[in-house]
Amino acid sequence: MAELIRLEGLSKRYIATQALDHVDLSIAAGEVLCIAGTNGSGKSTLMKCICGAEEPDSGNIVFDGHAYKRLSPSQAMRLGIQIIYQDLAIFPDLTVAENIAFHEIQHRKGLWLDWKACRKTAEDALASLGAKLPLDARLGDLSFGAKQTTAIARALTQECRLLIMDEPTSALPARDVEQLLTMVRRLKERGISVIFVSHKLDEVFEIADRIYVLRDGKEVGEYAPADIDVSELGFLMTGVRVVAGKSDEVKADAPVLLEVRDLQRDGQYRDLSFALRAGEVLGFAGLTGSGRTETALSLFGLNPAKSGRVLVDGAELRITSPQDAVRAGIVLVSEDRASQGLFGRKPIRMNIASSIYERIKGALSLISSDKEATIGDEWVTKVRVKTPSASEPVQSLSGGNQQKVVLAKWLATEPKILILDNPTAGIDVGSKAEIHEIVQTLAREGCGVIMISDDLDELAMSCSRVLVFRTGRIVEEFSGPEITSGRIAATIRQDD
Amino acid sequence: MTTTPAFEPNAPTPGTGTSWRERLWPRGGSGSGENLRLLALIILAYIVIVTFQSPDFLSLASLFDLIRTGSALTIVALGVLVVMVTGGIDVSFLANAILSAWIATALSNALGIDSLAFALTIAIGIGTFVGLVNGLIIYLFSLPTLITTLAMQGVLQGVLMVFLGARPITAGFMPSSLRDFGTSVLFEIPAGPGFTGLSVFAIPLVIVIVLTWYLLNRTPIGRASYALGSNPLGAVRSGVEVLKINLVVYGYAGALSGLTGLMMVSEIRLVNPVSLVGNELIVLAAVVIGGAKLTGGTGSVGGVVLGMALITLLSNTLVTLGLSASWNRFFIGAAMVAIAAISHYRAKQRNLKLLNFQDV
Amino acid sequence: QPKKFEIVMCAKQEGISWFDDMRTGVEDFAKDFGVNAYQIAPETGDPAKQAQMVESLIAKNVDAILVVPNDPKSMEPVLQKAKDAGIVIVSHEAKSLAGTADYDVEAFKNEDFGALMFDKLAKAMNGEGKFVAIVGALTMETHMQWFNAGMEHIKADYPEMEFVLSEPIEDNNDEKTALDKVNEVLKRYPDLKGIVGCSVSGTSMAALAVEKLRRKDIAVVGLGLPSINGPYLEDGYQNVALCWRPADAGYASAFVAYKLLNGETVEAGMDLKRPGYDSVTIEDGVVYGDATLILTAENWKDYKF
Amino acid sequence: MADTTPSHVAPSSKRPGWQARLNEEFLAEVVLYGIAAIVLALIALRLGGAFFNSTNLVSVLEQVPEFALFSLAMAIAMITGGIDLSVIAVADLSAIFAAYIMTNPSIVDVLGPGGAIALATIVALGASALMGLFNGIIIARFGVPALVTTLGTMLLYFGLASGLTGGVGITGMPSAFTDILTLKLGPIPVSFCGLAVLFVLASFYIRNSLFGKTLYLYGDNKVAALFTGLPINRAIIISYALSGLLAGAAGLIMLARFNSMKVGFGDTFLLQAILVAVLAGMDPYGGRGRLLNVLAAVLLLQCVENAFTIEGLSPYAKKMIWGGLLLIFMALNFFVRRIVRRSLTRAALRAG
Ligand SMILES: Nc1ncnc2c1ncn2[C@@H]1O[C@H](COP(=O)(O)OP(=O)(O)OP(=O)(O)O)[C@@H](O)[C@H]1O
Ligand SMILES: Nc1ncnc2c1ncn2[C@@H]1O[C@H](COP(=O)(O)OP(=O)(O)OP(=O)(O)O)[C@@H](O)[C@H]1O
Ligand SMILES: [Mg+2]
Ligand SMILES: [Mg+2]
Repeated sequence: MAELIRLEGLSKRYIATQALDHVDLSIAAGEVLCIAGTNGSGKSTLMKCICGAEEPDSGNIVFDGHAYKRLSPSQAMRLGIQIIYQDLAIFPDLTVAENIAFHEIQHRKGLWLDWKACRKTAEDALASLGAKLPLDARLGDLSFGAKQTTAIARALTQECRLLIMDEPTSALPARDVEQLLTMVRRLKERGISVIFVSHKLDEVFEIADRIYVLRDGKEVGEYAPADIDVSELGFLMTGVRVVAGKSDEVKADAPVLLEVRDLQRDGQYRDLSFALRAGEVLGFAGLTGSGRTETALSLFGLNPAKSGRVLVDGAELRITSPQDAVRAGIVLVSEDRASQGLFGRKPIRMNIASSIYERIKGALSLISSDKEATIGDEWVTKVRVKTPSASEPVQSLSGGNQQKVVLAKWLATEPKILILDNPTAGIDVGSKAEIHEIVQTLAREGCGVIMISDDLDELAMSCSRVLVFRTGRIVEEFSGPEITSGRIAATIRQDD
Repeated sequence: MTTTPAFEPNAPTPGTGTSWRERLWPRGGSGSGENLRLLALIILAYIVIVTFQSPDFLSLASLFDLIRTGSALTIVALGVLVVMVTGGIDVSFLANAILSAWIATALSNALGIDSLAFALTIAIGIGTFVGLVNGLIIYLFSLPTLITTLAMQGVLQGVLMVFLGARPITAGFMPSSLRDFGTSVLFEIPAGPGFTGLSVFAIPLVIVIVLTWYLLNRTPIGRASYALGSNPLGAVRSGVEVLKINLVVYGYAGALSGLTGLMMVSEIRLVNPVSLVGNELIVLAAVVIGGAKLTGGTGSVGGVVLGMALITLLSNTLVTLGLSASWNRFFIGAAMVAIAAISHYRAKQRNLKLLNFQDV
Repeated sequence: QPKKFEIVMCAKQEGISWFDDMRTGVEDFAKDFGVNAYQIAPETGDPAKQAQMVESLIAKNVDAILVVPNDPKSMEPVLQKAKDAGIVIVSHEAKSLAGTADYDVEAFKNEDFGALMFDKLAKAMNGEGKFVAIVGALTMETHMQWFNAGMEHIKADYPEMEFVLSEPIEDNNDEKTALDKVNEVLKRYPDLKGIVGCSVSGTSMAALAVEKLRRKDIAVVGLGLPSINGPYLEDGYQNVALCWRPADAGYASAFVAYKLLNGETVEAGMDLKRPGYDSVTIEDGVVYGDATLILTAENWKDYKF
Repeated sequence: MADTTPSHVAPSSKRPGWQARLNEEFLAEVVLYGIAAIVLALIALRLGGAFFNSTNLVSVLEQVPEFALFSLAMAIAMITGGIDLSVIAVADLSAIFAAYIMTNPSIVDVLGPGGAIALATIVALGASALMGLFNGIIIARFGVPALVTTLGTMLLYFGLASGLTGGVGITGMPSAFTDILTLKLGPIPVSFCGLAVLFVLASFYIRNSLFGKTLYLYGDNKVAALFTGLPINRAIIISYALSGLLAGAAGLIMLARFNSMKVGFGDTFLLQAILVAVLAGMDPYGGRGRLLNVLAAVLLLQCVENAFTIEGLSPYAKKMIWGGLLLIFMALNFFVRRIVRRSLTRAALRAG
């Protein structure tokens, strides 16, 4: 196969971190290269350097035999390098068709935009992906999957020779993932090279022609998927052997912390009844739109239920705001940590202490900065956030470490009930294991945990009981040894 | 592969419709269509009230009056709209307007050129230049637009008064072509003992309305402006050249400022360098009442025209209604708060249902 | 060598021709008498800013402050403070400050000026018909004094004339507002026969609106400046403009301050060396000149302000 | 369970303390005080003793209270990423209420002058807090952007004030009221002392209390603030009420200064207050800036203003210089941030 792009000794440094350290890499036309590495190993930085969003400090990018010191975004685009970012560069206020035909609109000649031609372009792009979307809908009103399909379709409207996908699946539920992988295979058939970054190692093995492993900005090696297995890859990435542990059994006489009876909210979920015992990790499985996030938000006071009862420690509670929830000991680690969980420009210690201001405030609601610093430093050590100092802004951390900060923020409140919504999406195997360990420790200490996850292995491993949601209802409950990813998957998909 | 329901919209999606038409008159959806309907309703109701008070009001003459009095500010408001679509804001436009108009008039006098075309060229040219400077410095230093243009307003007034030593140019010293521009009419109809005419201002008004609509909806730059306002980072990553957009958008707003400046001075036959500045907020009010969001990505030509129509109506019927001018601002403020509260509240509720907490 | 007095005029607003003309008067005075006299003003008509400027002048310890206040009442405390600091204060266009300031200088008695203005209107309307009046704002003391005196004069001498509104129109001294209001009135009252403007903006825009309708039958009379209202007088869309010369008022005010600084007294009949102020009268701390200027199509070109 | 060796570093002093302090907030302060030093040096060169004498400096202190209060109100709104365009309107309207009460003979008869002053103060402050509260409710509950809300309510409150008074000024406050501004503590006006104490307390409280931290965090990321269970709605509403209250206090000071009140008094302060807040390093996008710097910026600008009056220069030159200063300030900020970031990276590279 002909070589399409080669990176020679690419380095990039941010103030405190060497994000890339002399990376050499080459990709052939029509090849799917997966890049694996822990959070903060430099994957996104590498992608950004290729597509021109960041300027490397040194090294060359050789594309089609031409060497470039750096690329500008539009230059990269002209060369046929397309990137789909984690947070998708889509425009919520424009329609689907416009979003897809965006490049065509931007580069059209003549005085009059040919709207019909644009729609045609959009239709064709979607058809080549085998997807269908309402072309005239405002994209902001559609689901994440729709947005992602739109972004991919847009990349295809232009001459695309290299498509970079940075963690495209971390926010996608299993079914959409399959669809996405199918799309990638189609691209490959058309001779388009793909760089695929993902923390879901099974996907990596499913799709990759070659796996490139990065650790602390340095190349660890290149491997053919046939030569290694998942646990070997995990070792290569992290340098340690990750051994999956199983959650403990919960004693039947453990006190019930949370009881939900006939909870209902029209269009989202109905007839929800379940109980959560101390020390239990209760899993919620289901497809996107099955109502799990909605339920979690309801318990957290952000999406009040229309009817039904919520009992905490046997007493009925009306939870209408996050304050109510936190006061009742219910906390939520939400799906979208960047926008919902973190204050990007604020120091790590302030992020952590923010959840317990109410508790540590003194006279006149004053909050001692010493106390804030002590608490921040303590938790940074406890959950092992990788940072030079707890006074760094949290946005300088990698995804996994950011997630640990969010966890720490909530653990600091000593919650009774911890709700985790896809807590390890986009998190590397090492950090994932650490997060799981934290969760298990917490459960052992008597906390009740609800874990929503699209990663069925994760559910199977962490949970003592799993509830399966389908179209807003609980349709099945598994507990103990019944919990296997296969059985859950089968139930999720019934009458599909 | 079959399509999966996950790709369907969450609910029957409102706001479907050909997007181009939507920008002039959006149908529901993200709230702007609703907003326009609400606005049209308020205007209608108000017209009914005024007509009830003074039956003569419902006439072609009133429409002509509305066009004459409102056209200059509507034009500059359309410039502000274009800026606001990109997520920016411009409050230097009236300082720019009077600067351009003064220089154009003074230059016409100094060179002894008595030509409307010359004055227009100079005014629009200077307006555009100032706009380009705005766009450039905002881009270069990635500055907040409100503060930058506010500072620019002071700088422009300073340049005019201190460097150029501007003094009022009165009717007697205005080029006659400019004097006549403000009073010319396209055609006249009898009204009362005299007659009333459709002001020539209708021509620039219509041209600018069409041009703005075209710019926003039929050009790459216009679509990129909506994109930029909608998702700035995403737009940059999609290869949108922010500098180019900034220059076009602020330059266009500047050009319209120049045009407006010249229209306003020719209308009152007086180039008073200390006038105009201070009325920016009313223009912003009109744009916002018309449904443009400060965060960018939304706003329509139709909305601005209606918003300005409402404000012009409110202030131009006070004598007819026998109201003291003292209450004028009260009504504009009340209309603005009410309309903004209703439309934002609805958008907020809708977004909360979609579990989008952005406008908590 | 005697100390060079510092006399500062704090005018209403910077950048308008009225006060530009006044500045020439103040500067002429400086030249004629060898004092350090100059004029400052805030950029807008905000009384708060004007008061701040006077504060700074007090701190600078100038010898005399001349002031044309935007809002006389609001200047009272700061002027009192200046006076307590031993600074000579002379106001203009603010009779109500006569008690606070050492003297207030007026070009004429406002009652006389108002009556004269409305009399000119009545003459132009042949003593009959509907008319309206425009003021800067209902709260502007001088404008309202002219209006009230004028209305009394009309009621007494011209019973055939009808004021169609309950109160005068306000234009906030803004031309665009004035023009829109006048147009609205002309539309509402098609049989209107006269417009009298107490603000320059009101008068000139009334003339412009009438010119647009080409209705020379509507009389336009009021406060006006040669530079602004001249062309309308010339074309016959304005009948008469009345005013006084700001430069002379500035000169006369400075003169009064100068006399006080020199320890002289200000007395009736003295000559302030400017036309109309050659033999002033004094009443309750107000120095009155007789400096009314009547501009017509024939004479407006003689004046350059 | 997972067997991981911590490749993680506990918080350590890997980065020297001075580098951690080089955050954007601190850099903005450096630029502000740098500009202040240069401007004051220029004034000293040009005017010398004519400016730097005790009378003049005291006069500067006497003049700032209302301007400083408006700027403080603006800065508080900016912490949350908002803005308050209604401050002047709130000040005027509430001072008009106070003026009505103090000049109403029947109230003065019943309560006596002292009682009338007390009542007027309470009513004015109460009314201003209510107006601010209304702003806050529209912003927090209805989700209307602050700029739009306060632009609307600015027109609304101004309209109400001019409608109620017909635009007429109200004069003749009791002298006990107007005298508050003449009180002095040694050479320093009491009003300024109060102001300084207020700024120190406000600055400290806003940075170190639950309420203040909520505002800063909201300014940084409002959705995260919501998801953290911070009392955001309450904090936003209170912050605008507080802005209103400060504006009301400024209104009372203007009332005392002019012994009269009329719609539009002080409206030049509006844009100046925005400029001062930004110059003081308040991030208009929210989440950053120290209130104490606002007082410094206000004093700086009042000095410039004073120097201009002393020089007899055109106020438009001043306007231009203000605008120019602000643009220079923001551009400098931009460059300083970039240079510091670069040199830190370089230093780190050198260190390996
Ligand atoms: N703008 C920035 N400023 C400072 N440091 C940064 C910046 N962007 C990234 N970094 C740092 O560079 C390193 C590499 O980050 P990068 O985002 O490339 O990691 P990644 O491999 O994509 O991680 P993840 O799997 O979490 O997405 C991290 O330590 C991160 O903290
Ligand atoms: N196929 C679908 N049909 C209708 N609505 C959908 C569909 N897929 C997603 N949605 C809606 O999209 C929104 C966001 O999806 P999200 O993934 O948060 O849903 P969810 O129920 O929380 O799923 P999950 O439980 O997997 O987190 C929800 O309001 C959901 O109702
Ligand atoms: Mg990444
Ligand atoms: Mg979900």
